[in-house]
Amino acid sequence: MNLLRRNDLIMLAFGIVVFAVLQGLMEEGIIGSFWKLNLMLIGINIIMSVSLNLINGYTGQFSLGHAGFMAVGAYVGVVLTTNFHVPFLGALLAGGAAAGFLGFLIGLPTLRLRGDYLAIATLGLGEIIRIVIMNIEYVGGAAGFRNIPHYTNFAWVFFIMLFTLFFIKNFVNSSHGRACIAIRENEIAAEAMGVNTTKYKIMAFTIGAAFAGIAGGLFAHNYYIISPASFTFMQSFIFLIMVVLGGLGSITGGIAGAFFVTFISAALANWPEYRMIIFALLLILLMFYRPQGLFGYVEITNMGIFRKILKRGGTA
Amino acid sequence: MAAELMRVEDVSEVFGGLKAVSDFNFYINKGELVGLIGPNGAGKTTVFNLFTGVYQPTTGTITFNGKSIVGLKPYQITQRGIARTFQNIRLFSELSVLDNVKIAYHCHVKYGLLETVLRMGRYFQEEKEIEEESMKLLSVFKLDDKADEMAKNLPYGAQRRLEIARALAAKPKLLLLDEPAAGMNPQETKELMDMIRWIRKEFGLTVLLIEHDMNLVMGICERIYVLEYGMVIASGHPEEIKKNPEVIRAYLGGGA
Amino acid sequence: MNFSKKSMRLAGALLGTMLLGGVFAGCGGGGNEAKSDEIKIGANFEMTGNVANYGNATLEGLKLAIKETNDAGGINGKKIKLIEVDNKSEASESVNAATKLISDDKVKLIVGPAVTANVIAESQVATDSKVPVLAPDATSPAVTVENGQVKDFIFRSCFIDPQQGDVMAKFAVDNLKAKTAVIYIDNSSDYSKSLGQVFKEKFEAAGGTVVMQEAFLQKDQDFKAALTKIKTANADVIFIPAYYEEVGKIVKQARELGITQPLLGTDGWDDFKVADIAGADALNNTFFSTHYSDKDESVKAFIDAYNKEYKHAPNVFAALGYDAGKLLVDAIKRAGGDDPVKIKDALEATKDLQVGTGIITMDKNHNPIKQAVILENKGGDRVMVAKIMPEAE
Amino acid sequence: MELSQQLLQQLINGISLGSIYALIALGYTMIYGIIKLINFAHGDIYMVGAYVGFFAITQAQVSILPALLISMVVTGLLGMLVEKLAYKPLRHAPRISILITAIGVSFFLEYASMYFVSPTPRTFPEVIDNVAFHVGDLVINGQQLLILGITVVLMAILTYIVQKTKLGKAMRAASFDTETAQLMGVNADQVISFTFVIGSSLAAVAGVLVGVYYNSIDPLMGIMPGLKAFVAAVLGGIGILPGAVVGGLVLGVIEALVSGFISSTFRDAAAFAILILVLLFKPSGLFGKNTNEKV
Repeated sequence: MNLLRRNDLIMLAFGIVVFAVLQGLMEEGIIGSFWKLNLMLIGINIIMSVSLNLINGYTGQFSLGHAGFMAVGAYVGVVLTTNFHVPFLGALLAGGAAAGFLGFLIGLPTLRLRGDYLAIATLGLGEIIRIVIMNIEYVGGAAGFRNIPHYTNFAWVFFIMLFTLFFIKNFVNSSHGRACIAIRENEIAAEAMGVNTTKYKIMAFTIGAAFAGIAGGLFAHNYYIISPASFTFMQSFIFLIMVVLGGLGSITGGIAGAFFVTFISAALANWPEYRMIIFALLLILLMFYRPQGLFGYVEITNMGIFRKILKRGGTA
Repeated sequence: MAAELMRVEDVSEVFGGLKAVSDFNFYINKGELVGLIGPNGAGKTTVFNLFTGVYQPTTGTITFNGKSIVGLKPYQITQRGIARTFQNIRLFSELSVLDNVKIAYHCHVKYGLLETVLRMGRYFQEEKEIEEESMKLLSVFKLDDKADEMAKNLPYGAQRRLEIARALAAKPKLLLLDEPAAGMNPQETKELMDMIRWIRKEFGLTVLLIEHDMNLVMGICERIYVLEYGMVIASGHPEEIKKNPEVIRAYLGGGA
Repeated sequence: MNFSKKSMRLAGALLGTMLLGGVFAGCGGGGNEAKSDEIKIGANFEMTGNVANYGNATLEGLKLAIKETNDAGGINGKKIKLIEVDNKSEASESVNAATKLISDDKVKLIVGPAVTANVIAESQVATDSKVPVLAPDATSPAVTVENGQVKDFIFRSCFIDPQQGDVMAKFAVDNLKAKTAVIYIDNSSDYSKSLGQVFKEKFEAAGGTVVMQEAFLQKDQDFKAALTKIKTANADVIFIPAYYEEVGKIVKQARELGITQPLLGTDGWDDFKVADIAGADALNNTFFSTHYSDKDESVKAFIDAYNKEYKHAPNVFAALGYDAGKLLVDAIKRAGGDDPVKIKDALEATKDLQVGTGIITMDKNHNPIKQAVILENKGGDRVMVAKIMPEAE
Repeated sequence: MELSQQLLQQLINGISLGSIYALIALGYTMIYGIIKLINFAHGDIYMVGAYVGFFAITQAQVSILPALLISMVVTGLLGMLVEKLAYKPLRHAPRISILITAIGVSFFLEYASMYFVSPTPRTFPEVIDNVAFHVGDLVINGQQLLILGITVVLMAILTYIVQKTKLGKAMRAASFDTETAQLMGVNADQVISFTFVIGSSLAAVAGVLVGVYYNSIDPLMGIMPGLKAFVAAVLGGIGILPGAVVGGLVLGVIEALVSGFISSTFRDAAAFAILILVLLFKPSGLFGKNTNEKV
C-alpha cells in the first residue's frame, strides 16, 4: 500500500536533486542569467500548462482563457506586495485564490457550453478580464503596473512547480480525478455512473484557474513591471500549444510542452526575424507526426526504466 | 417478500407534440427480474431515460424506494441506487478496463479533496478497497486478465460485459440493462443470460431488462411489459404474454 | 498502451536532446568572449508584435549611425558590433532580451526599446548589472526619473513628454486662440496618456477648458464611433497625442464625419504615412510638435544618407534611432574604452553634441536638452510654424 | 447634434463596421460548417488578400476590379493549399491537433508576411472615389454602402450555391456526415477544397475592401477582425450564412454603441460579453437550432 507514498518520496527526492544541480550550476555561473531567467520561465510555464491540462486534457473542457486567470493572480499579487506590503507567499496564495474564485464564478454558467462554443466563450472571458484590468487606473491601466519588488527566484518557482505537479498528479489519480476523466471520455455515461458532472467541471476549472493565478504571481514578481499586453488571448494560445504539444491528459506532456515551447523561443532569440516562422513550422510539423502530442496520455513514470525504479502498487 | 422497489404512475413524455411515452404505469418488486419489450421505436429506451433522469416526465410520478425521483439529475438517481447500461455502448473508451470500473465507485468514495492531494487519511485505504473490489468484479465478468487494456480495444461482447460490470460497481439496488445481448451470437447470448441470473442472485439485485428479441426475455424474466407506440399493450407473466393477441399482432404485424 | 515503444523512445530522445541542448546553450554564454577589436552594443527592440514598426524603424536609424562610424574606421580602431534581440513588444520579453544581451552577449550598453513600458521593464536588470541603457524614443519622464530619483544607468536621447505637451497647449491657446479642447488618447500607450495629462494641465492653466476626453486602443481600425461623439462636443481644437498608424486613420475618418476643427498632435505624427493614409486634403489644418523639420539644413545630411541606405525617407523613429547611435558613439569615444561605467559617465557629460536632428546636451535628469518644432500640414507640405528652444535648467 | 441624430450616426457607423465582420464571417462559417474547424488562419488569409490586392494595384498597375479578381484567385489558391498541406493530413487526428495546426498556420502567415513585406503598414491607394452623402447632420460614405452591398450580394449568391446547386448539396452532405457522404458518391476532398477556395476568396474581397476603406494594411491586421468574425459567426449560429451576416452586423452595431455612449476601451469587452450572454441563453447562436445528443 505504501508503495504509492514511497513513489512520491522517490519523485520528491529526484526533484530536489534536479533543483540542487540546477541551482549549483547557476551559482557557479555555468548557467548564465539569461538561461536562468528562462529556466524560471519554464517553471512558471509548467505550472500554467499542467494546470490548463487539468481543464483541457483531463476534464476535456476546451478553455482558451488561461492567460486571463494568470493576469488576475499577477495583479492581485503585485497590488498586495507593492501597495500593502503583504509577504510574498501570502500574495501568491491570495492571487491564486482570487483567480480560483473568478474561475468558479465564470465556470458556473459557461461550463454548460460544449466544445468550440466553450472555447470561444472562455477566450472572450479572458479578454474581458484583460480589458477590465486595462481600464483600472489604480493598477496602471494599459501602461502596466510598475515598481514591483523582485521576490521571485529559482527556488520559489521550482518548489511551487513541484507542489503543483504533486497536487495535480494526486488529484487525477483519485476518485475526483477519475470523475473528471470520465467527463472527458463520455459525459452521459459519467453522469450515469453517479458523477456530478457540473461539480467536477467547475472543480477542475477552479483548481486550474487557481494555479494559473499563482503562476501569475510568480511571473509578475520576476519582471518589475507587468502590463495587460502580457496576458492576451495569444498568450492563452501559447499555453494551449504547450499542452497539446506535450500531450493532452499527461502531466509529463505538460512539462515537456512547456519546456519545448519556452526553450525554442529562447534558443531562437538570436534570429528574431525568423523566430516565429520557425516556431510556426515546428508546430505544424509536430502536429503532423505526433498529433496526440509528444506523450499522448502516457506518463514518463509508465515508461521502461522508470517502471523498474518505481515498482507500482497492485496491477496498475 | 414482494416489497415494492419502484412504482411509476401515469408517466407521459412529450417531445414537441410527439408523445413518445403515454400513461405509462409500472412497478417492480425487490429481487424481481422484469423485461420490457416492444418493436423498434416503441419507446423502451425513452422509458429508461425517464427512470434515470436523462429526460424529465411531462406528467406522472416515479417513486423509487418510497421517494419520488422526478426532477433529480442522472447522477443523483445513480446515487439513490439505479444504474444502467446503454443500448449504444458508452464506455470510457480511452481508459483501461480497470479504470472504467473504478470510476463507477465514485459515489461511494468518502475521502475529500485535501486527503486526495496530500495523500493522507482515508485515501490509501479506500483506493486499495476500490482496486480490490474492481478486480473482483472484473473476474466475475471474465475481464480480469484484460484489466490494463484500453476499453476500446476489447472485442464487442467483452465491451458489453464491461458495461454491466461498470454499472454494478455503482452498487445499485436496481440495474437497468438496455439490450445487453444486442449484436451477440446465440452462444454469447446464452452465456450472458446465465450471467445475469447469477449476478442477480449473487448481488441481491433487482433487474429491468430491455430486449428486442422476445424469446430471450421469455426464458429469463418473471414478468414482462410490452410497449407499442409508447403505450403498454400488455403486461404479465411470460406465458400470458405469449398468448396475448395484441402482442402477437404488434410483433407479427397485420391486423389480427 | 497503444503507443508503440518506438514512438515513446522518440519522444524521450527529443526531450533528452532538448535538455542537453539547453545545458550546452547555457554554457555557450561563457564562450562568447569579446574580440578585443570590437565593442559590443546591444539593441533590444520591438521587432515583432504590436509595435514592431516603431522598433524596426528605430533600429534602422541606429544601424545607419553605427555603419557610418564603422565605415569611418570605428572608434579608436575598434568596430562596433550591434547585437539585436527582439522583445516581441512585451514588457516581460524586454527583460528577457536585456538579460540575454547582458549575460550571454556581454554587451557594454543597450539601446532601446522604443516604447516606454519596455524600457522601464529592463531598467532594473541593467542597473543591477551596471550596464547603461540609452532609450532613443521613450518620452515618458518615468523612464529616467522615478519617485524623484534619477536612475543611474538609464538615459534617453529624445525630449520628454511635458515639454511637448506644454508646447502644444501654449500653441493652441496663443496661436489658435482655442478656448475649448477635446483630448483623444491612445489608452494602450504611456506616451499618449502622459501627453494627454500634461496637455490638460497646461491648457487649463492657460485659461482653456478640456470639454471631453476620449480614448482608443492600439491597432484599432474604426474610430468613427468615438469621433461621432467628439463631433458633438464642438470644441475649438482636438488634441490627439498618438502614433502615426492610428493618427492617419483618425484624421481621415474625422474629416469624413465632417469634423473641420484644427487637429493637434505630437512627434508620433511625424511620418509620411499619415499623409498617405489620411490624404493631403484631410490633413490640412493639423499641427504637430516634433524634433526637427526636414527643411532644416542641418538635418539634410542625415536624410540623404538614410535615403541612400534604405531607399525610403526616414520617419521620426528612424531619426531618433540615428541620434541615439551618434550619442553613444560620442560617449564611447570620450570614455576611452568599453567599460560600461565609464560609458555611463561619458553619457552624463554629453554637451553640445551635434546629432542627426539637432544639438544635444544631457541634463542632470539624463534627459537631453533639445529643440522642438511645430509643423503645420498645408496642401500636402509641412511648414514650420514655430521653433522652441527649451530653457536650460 | 441631437441624441437621436447621434444614435442614428452610430448605427450607420456600426453597420459599416459590421458589414466587414460579416464579410469575413461568411468564409469563416462556411469552413467551420464543413470541417468543424475554427480556422484561426482565416484572419491571416484576409490579410494576405489585402496585400495581394495592394501589390496588384501598386505594382501591376491594374484597377480595382481586376485587383479584386487577382486577389480572390491567389488567396483562394492559398486557402486550398493551406487545406491540402496542413489540414488534410490531419483529418482523422483529434480535432484539437488540427486547431493547433491552424494556429501554427496563422503564425506562419503573419510572420512570413512580416518578413517579406516588413511590419510597416502600407497605404492603400485611393482607387474608389469616396463620395459622402449628407442627410441632415448624418454622414454616409459611399464606400460604406459599397461594402454593405457587396456583403449582402455575396451572401445571397452563396446561399443560392449552398441551397440550390449540386455542389451545394454535396457541401451540405459532407458537412452533415463526411463519411456517409463519401459512400453516397460525394467527393469529400474536392468539396472541402472548394469550400476553402470560396471561403478564402471571400476573405480576399474583405481584405481588399478594408484596404480601400481604411487606407492602411499591415501583417497583423487579420488577428482581431479574424477573431471578431468568428465571434460574429458564433453569434449568428455557426455554419449558417445569413446568421454570419446578421451576427457581423449586430457585433458592429454593439461596438459602435458602446464606443459612442460608454467608452471605446470597453468596446471589445462588450462584444465578448454579448457573445457569452447569447451563448448562455441560446447556445447554438441566434439562428441555430438546438440539438441534443441522443442517449
